[in-house]
Amino acid sequence: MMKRSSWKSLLLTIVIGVLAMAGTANAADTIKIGVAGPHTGGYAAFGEQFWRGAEQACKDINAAGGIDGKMIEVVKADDACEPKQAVSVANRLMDVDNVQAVAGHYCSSSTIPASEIYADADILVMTPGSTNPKVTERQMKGVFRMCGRDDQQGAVAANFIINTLKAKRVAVIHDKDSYGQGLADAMIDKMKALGVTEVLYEGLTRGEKDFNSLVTKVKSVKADALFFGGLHTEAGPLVRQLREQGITAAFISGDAINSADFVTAAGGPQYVDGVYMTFGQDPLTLKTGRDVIEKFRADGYEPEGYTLYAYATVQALTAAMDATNSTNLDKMADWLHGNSVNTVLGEKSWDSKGDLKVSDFVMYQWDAKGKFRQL
Amino acid sequence: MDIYILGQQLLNGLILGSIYGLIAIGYTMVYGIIGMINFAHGDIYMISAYLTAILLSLIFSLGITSLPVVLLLTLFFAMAITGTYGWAIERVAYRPLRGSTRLAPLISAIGMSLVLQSYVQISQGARNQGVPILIKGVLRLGGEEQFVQITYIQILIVIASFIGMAALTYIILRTSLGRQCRATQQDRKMAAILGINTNRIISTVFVIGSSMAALAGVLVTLNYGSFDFYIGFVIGIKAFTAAVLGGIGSLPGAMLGGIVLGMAEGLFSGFVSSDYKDVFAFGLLVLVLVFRPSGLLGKPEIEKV
Amino acid sequence: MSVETGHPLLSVRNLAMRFGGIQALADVNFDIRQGSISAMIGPNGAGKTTVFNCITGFYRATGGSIHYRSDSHDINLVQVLGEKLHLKDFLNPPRLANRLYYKLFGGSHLVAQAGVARTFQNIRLFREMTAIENLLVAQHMQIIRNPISGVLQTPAFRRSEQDSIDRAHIWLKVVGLDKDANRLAGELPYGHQRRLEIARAMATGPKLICLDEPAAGLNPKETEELSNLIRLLRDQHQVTVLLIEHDMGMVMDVSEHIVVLDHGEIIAEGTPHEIENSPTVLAAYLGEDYSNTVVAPDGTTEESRPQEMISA
Amino acid sequence: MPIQQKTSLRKALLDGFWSGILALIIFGPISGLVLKGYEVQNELMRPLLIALSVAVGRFLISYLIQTTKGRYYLGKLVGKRDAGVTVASLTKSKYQHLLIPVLVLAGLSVPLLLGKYWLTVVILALIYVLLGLGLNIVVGLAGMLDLGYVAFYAVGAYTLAMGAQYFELGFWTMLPVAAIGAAMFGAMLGFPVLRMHGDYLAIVTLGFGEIIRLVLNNMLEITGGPNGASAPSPTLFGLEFTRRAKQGGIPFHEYFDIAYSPSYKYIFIYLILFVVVCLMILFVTRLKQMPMGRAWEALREDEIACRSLGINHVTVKLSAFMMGAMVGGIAGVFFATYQGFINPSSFTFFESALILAIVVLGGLGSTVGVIVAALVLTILPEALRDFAEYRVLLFGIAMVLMMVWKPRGLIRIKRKAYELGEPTA
Repeated sequence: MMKRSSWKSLLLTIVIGVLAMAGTANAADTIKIGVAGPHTGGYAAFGEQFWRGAEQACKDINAAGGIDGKMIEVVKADDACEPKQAVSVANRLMDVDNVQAVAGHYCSSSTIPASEIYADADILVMTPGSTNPKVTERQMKGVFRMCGRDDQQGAVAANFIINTLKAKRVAVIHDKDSYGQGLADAMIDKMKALGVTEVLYEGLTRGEKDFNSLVTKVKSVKADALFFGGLHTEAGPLVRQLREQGITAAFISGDAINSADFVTAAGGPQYVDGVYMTFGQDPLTLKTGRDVIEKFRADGYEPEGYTLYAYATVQALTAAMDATNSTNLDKMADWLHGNSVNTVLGEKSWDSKGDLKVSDFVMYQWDAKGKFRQL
Repeated sequence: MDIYILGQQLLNGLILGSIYGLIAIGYTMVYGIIGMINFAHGDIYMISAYLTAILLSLIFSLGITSLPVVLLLTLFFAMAITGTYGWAIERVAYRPLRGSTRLAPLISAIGMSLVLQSYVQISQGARNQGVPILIKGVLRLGGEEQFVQITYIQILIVIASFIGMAALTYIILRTSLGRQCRATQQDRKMAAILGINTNRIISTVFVIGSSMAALAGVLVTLNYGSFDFYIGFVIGIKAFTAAVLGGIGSLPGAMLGGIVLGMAEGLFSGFVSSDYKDVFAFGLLVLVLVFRPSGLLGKPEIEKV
Repeated sequence: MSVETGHPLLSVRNLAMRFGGIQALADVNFDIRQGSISAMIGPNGAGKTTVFNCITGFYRATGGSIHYRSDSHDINLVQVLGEKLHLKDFLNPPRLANRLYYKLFGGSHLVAQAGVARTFQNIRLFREMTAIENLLVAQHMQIIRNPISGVLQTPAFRRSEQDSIDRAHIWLKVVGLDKDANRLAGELPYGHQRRLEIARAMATGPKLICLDEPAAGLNPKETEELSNLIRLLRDQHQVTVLLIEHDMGMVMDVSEHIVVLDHGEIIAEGTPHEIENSPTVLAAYLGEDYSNTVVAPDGTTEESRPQEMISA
Repeated sequence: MPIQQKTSLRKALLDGFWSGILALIIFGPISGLVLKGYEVQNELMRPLLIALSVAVGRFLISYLIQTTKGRYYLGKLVGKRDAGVTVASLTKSKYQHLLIPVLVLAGLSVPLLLGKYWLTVVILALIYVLLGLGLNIVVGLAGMLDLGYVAFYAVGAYTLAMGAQYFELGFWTMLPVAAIGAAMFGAMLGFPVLRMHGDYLAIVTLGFGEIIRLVLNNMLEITGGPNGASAPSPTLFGLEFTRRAKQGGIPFHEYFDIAYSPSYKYIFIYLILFVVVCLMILFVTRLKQMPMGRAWEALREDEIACRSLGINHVTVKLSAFMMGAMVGGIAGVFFATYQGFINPSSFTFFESALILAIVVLGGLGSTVGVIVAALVLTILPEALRDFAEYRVLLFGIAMVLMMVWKPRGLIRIKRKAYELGEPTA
């Protein structure tokens, strides 16, 4: 049956496996925190933000003496925003890296399957960026988030569109992904409660750049406001093509366009002028955040998007470990439910589901210089 | 139905279709000559987008501001460098596989596509990148409120794609290089016996195909203004679909396939649902192939018994 | 000789074939008698292979009929390929149903299943399969091919497999290839490949076997053996043989009935002796098409012709 | 005898020089000039280093292959490029019949040797073995290029999830349902397109794969769209492997009164999967020696000859397509149950490409090859995790290198030899 060459190949496989296993030694005197996010594939930019934030937090905490003298260590895990890889890295974090807590997963579709594995291993997970309500709606004790929920965010956006902008004809576009579509649906729900029905509801394909047909369609329904649920990579070309076709409707989007890359993606600051977005309280306005931001800038890195969320997540996890003096899921979860943590993003506390008690979504507006400010 | 909206949607489809067509030409040429699907072609296009931004910034820093000069220099260098990419990829990943199974180069191409993507991601970062607006201006037909419009850069794209297609068709049909290409395509062994350096011809085709991707890359990047390391994948699959729709191996077919696909997508997403536009596009492809098994302009395959 | 005694196994009537604007076959009529060895000759481009392809179901004739009468049934080989639908069919539901059925499920395989086997001008063996496997595939339609009994290896299935292996072995012996049973077909010498292809066609259990230039590329000794093989097939295995051949020596030697084709029409038909002395045939051969070839008075050509590259 | 030739230093130097220049052109702009907004940042040392190493590498290779020893090794490499098929010898080695039991025992003992993480990696690898075996039927045996195989994988996975969601059916009921469903689906998709040839078939199947994914993504009300759907775990006669019972049964660890471990679920899935893979290997091996499998291979070799032998090429192709689809569906069920959650992003074109790579790398048609390739291609990316963002790059390079090294696959195909006694008839 088997020839010699097939034996050789089999041997190769085994050697690869053994090498990989051997490469993971374990040090007991550090506390390990897994940082999971996409580092390859189309969402890699967000994984980088996570990692930068978590790494800096780790450095700062260790510089301040660690947790009871124990140093913390962050472990990078790449899930490429694929459920398959998310499950794999989750198991790896549990089994090979033996982390004591996880800050992680960006895509909700990664966080959901991975959190099952963390729960099985009695490990607490806090996501800096998964905003889909389903993440915390599954009655799992050890799942927290550092960010708001799409429904909260959508409600803020809907209020703003209807009550402040007084828009009557609202077009809604999403990117057919769990974040974008979830946000768009949440916005529509709230808008309907306020008595306005959308005039257009369409999905676009992630990774494409040409939305001209969609834009012409927006034009044909004579919308006076356009809400987009999706990421800056699509929001940029969309708003540019909107303006190029002479449509002046207000453009409103969610927290995922909060990045200088949005301006690049739009092809220049003149196109993002006037764009509204929902986002958490600006860390720059908080006293706690300023020092940290300065540290990032000193390294030549602009802490944008989820960088500070990841930073705050590591802060919250270590705070819980510090206070309970353990890495036990139950103890940590109970503590987080009952106490608040002073993070780079301000004072944070969690409700029984693991969501932030206070959703601090507010509206921002971009200006012609490519900067945004709170309204 | 609003005539302006319809007109605009047709125009949108035409522009998108021209872009597909430009990239599809590369697929179709490579397929024509060695019968392989070059999955790395979309990533060559992506590389050329990065080159556009890099070259523009270099040229501006040299103090050249005359728009035509900037444009031509960018185009020239981008095409030259991507041409080198095409040559090197063929040399490294495909040539050693010549004469083995038909599927081996296909897998090698998929591997190459991964390599190019992650190479760019590692060197340039995962972030979105962009280029400043170079060509401003728009042509509008109609009144203040109602109009059909096309920007200058979009006009340039449509013109360039047709010129590109026509020039290549001319080269293939009329020049000595073209004759050697066609000979190599029909019977590589015989062509080699007749003294044609088939390896060189195949390399040349890769270089030409890649430069066409660069032509598309430069113009499209200037049009949309932004890109990332992942753009090659989606547009690559679409362009390949266009090439097959038009009849793979046929240059005018690639253009026609691109425009049909672009129009179909544009009109469907404009008037029916943009959620299902890709379903519609692929459905159209299946339907065309069921009734015309060699695509719109492809030569029907004769079964030799 | 049983030429005169057998009834017509195959009757070709008014066969016409048109490729685009080119009329490849105009109005071809001939019969093949059961148990005979017949040959079809004619200059290059005369339409011999086209007739062959029509008979074996690889081309759908544009006109006429090919009736195949074996002991049990009489079928029109043109019809089973799935004819074009006519407007009139919609008035005649059974006819329409029949045509639709063949349109969906018809094809050249039905011709082969009826009992017409063939070989090809440019050998078409399953090159990466062994010789014996080639013969096993040929018996596909005669053995148990239910996947479930195969996976479970039921006794009936095993018996059927063993039978087919035995039959394959017999055929390999007939063509003298039993030593090569477990060699890859593509690695066999050319002459062996030719014989294997004939064995493969015979393994389908045909009534009529059509050989497309079986002697092309063989040396005189191998051609001689081939002639003997063809006779043996007819005499011991009760099969009717129809062949296309350019080697006039072999044609005259082996066949009992010859059809001469030129420009898509039959120009002569008869026994080898009649054909030899037919002025029309000589004219066709020595005319514009074959002026460079000398046909000896006995009909053999002196120059071995290069193999036709493109089928007529 | 190799002809003694003087090694030319000059030629090697020139080769090295030109490859260095070429590498500079290729790597220069992309890795040397990093975009920062609309400006570029000078990182030109990087391409210089790359170009230098390329030049040195090329020089060394160019120089070494001119030496006798170099030519010897080159000859060894090139010499392997012979036909990919051989025929097995009739005489079997002594240990042959021992081999399979040993392998099965080794396979069964895997959960004891590996930790949970590597166990999950092996489960994933086995799922890819299944996928590879299934696609191998379509591509390797029947010779139809299918770039949308992931469609059937998705159908299997979603059948399990949807069955659990809407009809409350468990793993064991849905396993055969998914297999049959996927096969039916294969027949439905296959029938109109099987008359197409080669690459047209490839692009149409690619289109089908994309259509399935898009439809799953768009039908939010039914499939959950991008939010995905959860899938149940397998149970052992009603015993569940979760910490708390979810499907109305009793948790395994409570029933046996042992401590809970998350590994139990994976061990159980692994064991079922292992048995299924073994059965599938047996199934495929037998198929190959059955009329159906022989007809598939014959069809790959020459469709026209098949028709001349009375084989209905459409039904034979359809049977291959359905059989492949069925195996894909089964793999999908295991994927969904292992994952516990599925969404359309697991069923992209890249997945189809990976499965195809397994089949081609395995050696088109070789069962052992598929197994080895599946193990290599799934374990390799996990093993490369320590290289972080270089992982995909290395994986791509490995794919190209393996193809160049062995274009006909890792394993050469061995055809069965038939023993011929004296015929009885």
